Amino acid sequence: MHAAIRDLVRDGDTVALEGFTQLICFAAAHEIIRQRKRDLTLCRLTPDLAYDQMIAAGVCKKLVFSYAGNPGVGSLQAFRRAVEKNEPRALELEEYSHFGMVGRYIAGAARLPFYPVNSYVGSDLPRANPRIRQIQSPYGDEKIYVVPPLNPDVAILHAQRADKNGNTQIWGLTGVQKEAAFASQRVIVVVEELVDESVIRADPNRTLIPDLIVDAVVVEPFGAHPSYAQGYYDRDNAFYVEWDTIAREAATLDAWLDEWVYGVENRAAYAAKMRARLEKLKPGDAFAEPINYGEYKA
Amino acid sequence: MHAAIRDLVRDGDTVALEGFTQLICFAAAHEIIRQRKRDLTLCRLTPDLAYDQMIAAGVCKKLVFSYAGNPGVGSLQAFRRAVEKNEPRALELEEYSHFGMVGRYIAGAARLPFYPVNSYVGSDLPRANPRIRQIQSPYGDEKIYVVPPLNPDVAILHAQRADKNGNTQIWGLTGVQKEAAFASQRVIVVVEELVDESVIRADPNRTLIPDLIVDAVVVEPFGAHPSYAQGYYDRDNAFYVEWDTIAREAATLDAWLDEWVYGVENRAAYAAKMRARLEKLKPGDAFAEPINYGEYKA
Amino acid sequence: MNYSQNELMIAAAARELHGARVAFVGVGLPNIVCNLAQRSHAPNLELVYEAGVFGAKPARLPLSIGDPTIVTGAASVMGMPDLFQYYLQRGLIDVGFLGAAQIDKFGNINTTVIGDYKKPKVRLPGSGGAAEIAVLCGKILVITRLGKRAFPERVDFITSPGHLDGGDARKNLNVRGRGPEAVITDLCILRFAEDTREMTVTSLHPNVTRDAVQANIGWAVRFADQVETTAPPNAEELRLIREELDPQRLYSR
Amino acid sequence: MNYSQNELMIAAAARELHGARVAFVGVGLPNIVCNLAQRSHAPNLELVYEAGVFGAKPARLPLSIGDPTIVTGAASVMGMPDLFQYYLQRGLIDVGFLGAAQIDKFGNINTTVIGDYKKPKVRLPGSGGAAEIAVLCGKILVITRLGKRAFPERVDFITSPGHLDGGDARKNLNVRGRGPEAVITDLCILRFAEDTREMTVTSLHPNVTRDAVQANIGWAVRFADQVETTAPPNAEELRLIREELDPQRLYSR
Repeated sequence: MHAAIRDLVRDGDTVALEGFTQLICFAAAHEIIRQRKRDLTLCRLTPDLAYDQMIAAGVCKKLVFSYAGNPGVGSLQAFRRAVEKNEPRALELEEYSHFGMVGRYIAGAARLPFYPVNSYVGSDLPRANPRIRQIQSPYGDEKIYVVPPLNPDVAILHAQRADKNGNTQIWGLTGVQKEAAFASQRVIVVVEELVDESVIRADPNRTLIPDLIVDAVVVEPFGAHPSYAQGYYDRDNAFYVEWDTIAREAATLDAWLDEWVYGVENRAAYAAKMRARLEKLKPGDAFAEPINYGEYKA
Repeated sequence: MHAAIRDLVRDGDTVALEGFTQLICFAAAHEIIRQRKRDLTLCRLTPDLAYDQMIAAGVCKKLVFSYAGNPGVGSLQAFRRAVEKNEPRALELEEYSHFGMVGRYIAGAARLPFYPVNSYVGSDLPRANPRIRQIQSPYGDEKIYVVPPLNPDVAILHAQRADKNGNTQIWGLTGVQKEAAFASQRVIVVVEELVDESVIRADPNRTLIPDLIVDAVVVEPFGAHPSYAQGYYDRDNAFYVEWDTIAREAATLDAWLDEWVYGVENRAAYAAKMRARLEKLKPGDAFAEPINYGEYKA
Repeated sequence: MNYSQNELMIAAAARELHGARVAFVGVGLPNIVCNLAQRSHAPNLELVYEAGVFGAKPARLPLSIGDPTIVTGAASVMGMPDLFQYYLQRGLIDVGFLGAAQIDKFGNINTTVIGDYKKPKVRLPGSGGAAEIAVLCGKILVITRLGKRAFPERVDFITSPGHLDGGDARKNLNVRGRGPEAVITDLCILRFAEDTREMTVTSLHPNVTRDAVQANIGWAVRFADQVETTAPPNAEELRLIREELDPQRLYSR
Repeated sequence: MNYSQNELMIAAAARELHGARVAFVGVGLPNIVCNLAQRSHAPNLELVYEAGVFGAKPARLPLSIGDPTIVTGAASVMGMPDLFQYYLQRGLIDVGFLGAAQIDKFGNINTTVIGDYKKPKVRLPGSGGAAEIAVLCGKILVITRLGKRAFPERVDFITSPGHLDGGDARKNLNVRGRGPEAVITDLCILRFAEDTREMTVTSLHPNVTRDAVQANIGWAVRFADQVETTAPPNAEELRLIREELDPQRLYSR
């Protein structure tokens, strides 16, 4: 992880860590903080705790987003301080709805000049963000809003498993992981497990991200904690609730960063320090029935 | 199948039987011929043998398509007779490329007024089909071609398996099965196997078509022969080659329809008559490794 | 039987889903409401989550709208492009159930900022999927606690359009869905007048006075000609809330 | 060593994939060519099929571009929207390998009609994915047998644009890909002149005369200053074609 972030994330870059509720790569966010990256434009539908931490650490210059809350808990306190009080620094905002962000990633991945979404009618969002525009259909009177493509310099995507080349499989909520990967110039995949290429190729319909666009594969078990990885561990909901308290004051937040980010060398050290808590998050088993692709040789 | 085609396909309807190379629902095409449906507008990226047979049988008034060939063999002879000689009747054409048809189904499924595709530049296709139009991006000078939505009255989609409610799973080539289903007013799903709801729900990432949009579920083992069903049977390539000979003369083609379509009551009778041939098409096993979704109760 | 105002609100909101086939489940209170409906009077209600889930059968109350329990055992799980385009924009969702930081006289919802957008007094989380849920679902139900700041005459920012300026304003913009139908609060239920589209109290919860309601609304609120009394939660609803859905009492205390 | 003209054509075409990372495999001859390249000099060549496959490792020669053998053991299999948008339109494909019913002096390809579009003499299958492959791949390679009807000075219908009217015509239209680079036939190899973009014979197959080539081309074809002689297929290429890829000799007789 150290090398991947060092080599592929540069000061001033536009960076997307995606993963809707699950597979949020806290391991990468913490490494970005530890390496004191600066002036990043951070993109994400739901800037969650990982982004609150990066904002608090002064990594982030601008946020491109659609929902900046602590999901199921309330507000993101560091985000609020940055927007309401410019602490620790001013935060530029470029704001959409989820569908708008989804459309931006699709357009980015497909190299389209814009993407049409039937939303924003009657909303004040287009007034707040002039990049949300309206065009006319060439097949009738209908007008429709469009959003511009989003093409990050780097996408960092957590997944259940990949092979060493970077062919990556995700199940459960896949969010915009695929679109963010194809939209970006560089891609870092972080996985719970590295598996043999034969495991991936035995179920190619599950491969969302091909090795072709992957620049680095990093193995980080529990790399998405306190978010979750379907089938591997549950969300650490208690931490999401605790964060609301930790983040209310800059001082307690900074102390937390000192202990859990700056104070640990890497994710393995974090996981070791967190071990008792992590072990409680393992779910029961619920296996899919295997399917037959058939062998077609002759 | 008889009841599904009787109740859901009406004379004059726009009908899409999709499935790219695999899962082409010949069982439904034959039932449409047997029930002597008339004046259908038939949509499909690759009008294949099933469409050649429907064209020869006089079912089809208009074809919306992107590649009317016998894949890997050559031309579709009944299609050519219809276009070149108006036999057995004139055939209206609305022609796109694959990407254009893909875009039309996406727009239809997403209820978008148009869909942008970076294609057709320098091609004569937009001159042949004025529904392919160009619009201007609101974010710069770029122009891009767009296609209009395709919203068939009925989609007929073959699949490996579904539950009795219509939740449908497909693996291998999924083509535009999902988009065609969501684009259409009515949906008939035809499956190799009916499975318990628990089998579907044990692997929800594989469900492409939800029961919500399905009007009828029909079980027809070997219903896609002579095309194939990944993991169930191989393509009967010899038949694709034979068809080139059968279809060269209207008389031999009509004799074939008499024997294999009008002359059999239903797909079960066809499969029984074809049994020796079908048994040779079974592939070897190549199972995917099962994945764990995890049980999240507490 | 004893029950809290929140329990009553949740149970009353769940009953509003009577007859609905497919509900889009918003973050927070709507989550417990839709799960209660599925476990009580509406076992065939299909739950759709913007996270990419159709036909969820949560084994526990989802802790968020992206909880792993909405995936395991669901009918279909997909990427967000498919969910937003092929379900929501396709018009397959009968009812969108939303929360609201602020909601005004005409049902416009603000979850973006209190104060000026550029220099907000309070920065709220933003739209999420609400801006499109508000225009693309067949109708909208809202659940939120009553309060003067939460119910201003005009919201500071329209994140998710309701009936805009009232009357035919929404129809004139060619918005697809019919918009807000009811607002379920901890004190009363409000619906929108046929002609003016103004929010109107149609049902008071037991022992709640008109004055108590008016004291928590930022404009002179209208009351329907016939104001009903909201039915209290029944024993089974309370059991489901207390034992199955919210044993930690995060939503229902 | 004995070999057929078709075997030579296939082997020569496969060698054109030297250095390519990702090839978009067209229907017919391109299929055997790309599979031969993967099994001989280019084991890391990634095969992309419009059917929705990236990284195919076919265990047999695919009978069509949607054969089940391109699925089993592939790196990734997806719906066609993803393949066309996120791979092809995204610009991930180095080389598109196409066949052609007709190809003209500037590499424009016709697979639609012979004669008038509305009243064709011969109705051909149409574009398939060729119209977009022709504009979105980094470059295009074409394999087709030489013949006067197949090589007219101008095609009856441009299905897939080559260099259009030659010169800068393609660049002026802002087409993304660089267009046709080589045409491999059963008698010779042709490339496109740097300035005029006119198709030019650069290599003759062994024992093929200039006259034989000209007799099969519908315009006065140019020959490069230095015309090479195409290297014959080697023993391993012939073994792969005859034993593994085309034992029934459908393409290579």
